Amino acid sequence: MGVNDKLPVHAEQSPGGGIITTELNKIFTLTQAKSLWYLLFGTACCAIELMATGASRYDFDRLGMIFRASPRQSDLMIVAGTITYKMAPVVKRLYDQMAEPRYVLAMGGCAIGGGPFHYDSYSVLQGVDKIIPVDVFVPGCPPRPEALLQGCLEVGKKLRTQKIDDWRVR
Amino acid sequence: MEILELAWIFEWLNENLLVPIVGDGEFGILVRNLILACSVFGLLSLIALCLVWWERKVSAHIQQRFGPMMTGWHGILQTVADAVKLIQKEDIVPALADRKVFFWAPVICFVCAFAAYIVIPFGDGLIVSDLNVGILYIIAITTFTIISLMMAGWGSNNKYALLGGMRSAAQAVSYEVPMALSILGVVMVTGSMSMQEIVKAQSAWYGFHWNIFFQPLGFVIYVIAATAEANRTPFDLPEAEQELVAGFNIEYSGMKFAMFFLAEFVNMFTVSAIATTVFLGGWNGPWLPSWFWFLIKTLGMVFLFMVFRWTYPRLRVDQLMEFAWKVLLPLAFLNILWVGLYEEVFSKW
Amino acid sequence: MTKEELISYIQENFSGKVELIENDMPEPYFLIEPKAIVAFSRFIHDDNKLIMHFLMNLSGVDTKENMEVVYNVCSYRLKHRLFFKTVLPHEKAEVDTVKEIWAVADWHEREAWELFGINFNGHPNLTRFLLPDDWDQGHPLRKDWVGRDVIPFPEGK
Amino acid sequence: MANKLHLETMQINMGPHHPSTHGVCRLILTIDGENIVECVPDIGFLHRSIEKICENRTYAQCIPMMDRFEYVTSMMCNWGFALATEKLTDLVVPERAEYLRVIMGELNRIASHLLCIGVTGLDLGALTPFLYTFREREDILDLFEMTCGQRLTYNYIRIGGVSRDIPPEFFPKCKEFLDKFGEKCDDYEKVLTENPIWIARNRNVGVITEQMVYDYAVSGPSARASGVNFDIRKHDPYSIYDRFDFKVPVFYGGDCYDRYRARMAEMRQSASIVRQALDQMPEGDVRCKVSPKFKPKVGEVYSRVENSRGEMGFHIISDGTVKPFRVRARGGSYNHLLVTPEIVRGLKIADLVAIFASLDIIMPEIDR
Repeated sequence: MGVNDKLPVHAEQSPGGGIITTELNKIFTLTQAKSLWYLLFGTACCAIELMATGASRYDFDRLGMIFRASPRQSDLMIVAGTITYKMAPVVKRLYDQMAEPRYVLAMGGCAIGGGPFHYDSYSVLQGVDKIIPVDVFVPGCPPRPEALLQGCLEVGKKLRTQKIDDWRVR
Repeated sequence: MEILELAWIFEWLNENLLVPIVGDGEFGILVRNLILACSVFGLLSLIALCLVWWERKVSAHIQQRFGPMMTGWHGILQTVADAVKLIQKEDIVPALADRKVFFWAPVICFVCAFAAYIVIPFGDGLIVSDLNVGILYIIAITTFTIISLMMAGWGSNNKYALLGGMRSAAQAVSYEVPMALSILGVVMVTGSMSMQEIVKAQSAWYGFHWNIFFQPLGFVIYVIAATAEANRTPFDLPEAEQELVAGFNIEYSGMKFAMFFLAEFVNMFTVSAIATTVFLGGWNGPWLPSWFWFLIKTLGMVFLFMVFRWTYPRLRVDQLMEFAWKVLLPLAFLNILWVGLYEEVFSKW
Repeated sequence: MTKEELISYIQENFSGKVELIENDMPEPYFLIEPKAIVAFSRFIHDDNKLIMHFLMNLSGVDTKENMEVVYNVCSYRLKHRLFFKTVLPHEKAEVDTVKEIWAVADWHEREAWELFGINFNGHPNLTRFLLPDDWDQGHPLRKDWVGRDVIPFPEGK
Repeated sequence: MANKLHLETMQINMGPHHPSTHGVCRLILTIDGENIVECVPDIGFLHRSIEKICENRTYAQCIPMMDRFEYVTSMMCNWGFALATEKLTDLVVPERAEYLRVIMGELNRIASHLLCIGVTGLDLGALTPFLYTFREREDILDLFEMTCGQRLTYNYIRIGGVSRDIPPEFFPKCKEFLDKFGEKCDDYEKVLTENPIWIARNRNVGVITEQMVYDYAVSGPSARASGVNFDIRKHDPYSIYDRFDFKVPVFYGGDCYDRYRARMAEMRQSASIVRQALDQMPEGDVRCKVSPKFKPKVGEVYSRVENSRGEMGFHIISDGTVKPFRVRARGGSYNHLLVTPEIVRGLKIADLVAIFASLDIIMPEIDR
């Protein structure tokens, strides 16, 4: 994975390598947190709220987040909206196409646990964490843009605690 | 004001640092050019980083929002954060992709974007090597980036990328001709193709004898063709987000995508640098040092290209080619006719 | 035309058997046998006193004993509306398609087929389009349908 | 040429995940170079079985379900469902509630048109109008938040009236929005309407003829852009629309450009309706007494409402119990997506994107 898988190994062998990797950890994860490019992936009502968050009043660009249409270049997948059984394989394939280190933010009740369609629905997947690992849940139906921004900052905080070659473990 | 002209630094370094160590034989010239190339490469990548940040701030303020604010003062370090993050990304090569073509596409794009800066005069004497076929060399080199886009389109084995690659080929073919013809008008006036000559020919009237005043049509044609060359809206069809998801760079992630991303901004800077050298009198200008004039004019042109991007919708492929062949080309011939007429008739009075 | 005029006009001019259903809605409600559907639709579509061009809605209904297909039509120019329905046996529900008359019926009928199991003869492509391709639990909107992983709504609140 | 050039069409998925399909719709395109030979829509990616859920809910619980049926103008969905249910009962909605419904419905129509125009600009490459239209939309969402606390799915219009009265500071804020909205519309006109590239991309693209409007029951601004003066507020008036005088803008081009102009003109009409409703609104209570376990008469109704995307019809069959026996909702986009393959044959991919955006197709109405 880019530089991250070779660097820690060589750094540790060199004398005083431990300090280098911890410092490197801080810097690398800080830059990851400061420039999370999110995948433009909205299915239902939360997609409208995602667009409103991208607009001028609650601007995503302030956090350094720009939308990328292709999964290869994005590192945060905001699952905004209801995932039905017909859509589930598509979500799984999109997640697999994303480049490591990748994170998932489940936005809205439907992505967390089926939301208003939890009962009596024969075609809604009860929560996106049944198919892909989710890092941050943002409840609400749809959640307010401030809640979504808070969720993105939470992804940044969680990301700062990880080691840069952590993806092999996960 | 001679001190501020930076040309003397290179002469001084050359005399007492380089020549005694390496000598000015074959090897010496090679080392000298290598150092010059590295300095131009460093300067350009720094400028490209600032352009990326500047584009995001300009677009934000046009759209009444703030743009990057969280990294450094007003998001100054945002592009550094993006670059370092992109280094860490996993480098994915699609399974059925054509590996060699897929690998070499960003490399060619990156190299050609910088190759054009050998002949661009940053200031009085500040030029890597003053070829006497300077402008012809630039027109040849800028088309290489289009070849790399087609390679990217074909190499990533993705239908959208293929469409993006084909579109970039069509666009380049149709906009290369008017661009060359509009520059031909200037070459006719200056009589030589070397960039320094073109700039020196515009230094009359205290440095305001610019070609734009004499060939305004040529300047307009050049700007339109340049937006198409640099793949900027309204001609950004190769990577049209809404139609082709991400156009040719759909399968690129991590460092390869960063090379494409950086090359696009360097291209924009190249195209506006040529515009200033050819039409806006290069580094001519009163009082201020020459390289400062060059920088101001080029950044002005870059700002113009940025404003284009955030105001105009995108053209369709057939409209794009129709506009090039049916409108720009006849106008380019008209411009050459006007320059010929002006040369023969008016300047003789 | 008002409700009474519509009823009288249709009962006189339409050749087939038409049965009126009492309802207090401002538009008349007819019951047509399945065989006469296409003839009735062509009549109300082409007759120059009716010109029912708009097929607003075509919905399948499962009334436990039998299946019904309800059509709502309206005329844009003459500003009047019409309900009519057919009653079909619950197990083998079959009716002719009205796609040639109203092109919009294509998807309405496909949906009724997919969710209710009502078969429309002569429909060009009665294929699955709302449910996932590997759907094997029959027709979900039927009253007697029980889903595998459907969580029932907690009663008694 | 000795042997004939072997030409092949390529099949491409404008798949469920695509920046320009609003929501999740998959268009299977067979293309020859850039020209589209065949376009087959594949829907069902947002089929959330709203109809099955509504059969197991009381009428009051169905209203939030209907919010999610069409989430861009969910006021209209509440209104449509409440109207259909009121026809099955002999409830009399108080005057003030009727006026509140008209105000909220028209404001929601303006917000929906703003979103449509912004996203159409986004799809054609002009990224800036999207930000401008969303700035006005945020003001409208503030008004909604002031009345019912939610920005997108309001659950405000209930059976028998409206959930709560508007706060006193609603009037000045709404008046101030209406005053500045007129010249904001002129701003959008300045940026887009005379833009030569915008005209080149939209003029004569995706022409819907009058016969197609009848065959496919196209309604809403798309029908009014093809010369069919069909607006349910005038054609089959419901609620108190006959007390306001407003024009229905009709254009005769039938292409994307006229649909855009129809939406722009319609927004101004809706603003004038809201202004008139604010002036004529009487005092009084906002909801007649309805118990949550209320049972309508046995019967069947199909009532329709003029939504921003076209005619939205609710077909409710009630068997006298607390829960509806069968609920069938149909939105305007259902027919517009059916028309798309007809009008897109032979055009370019870029035109398909323009047509898709101008027809204002969103997926929940189609998949339910």
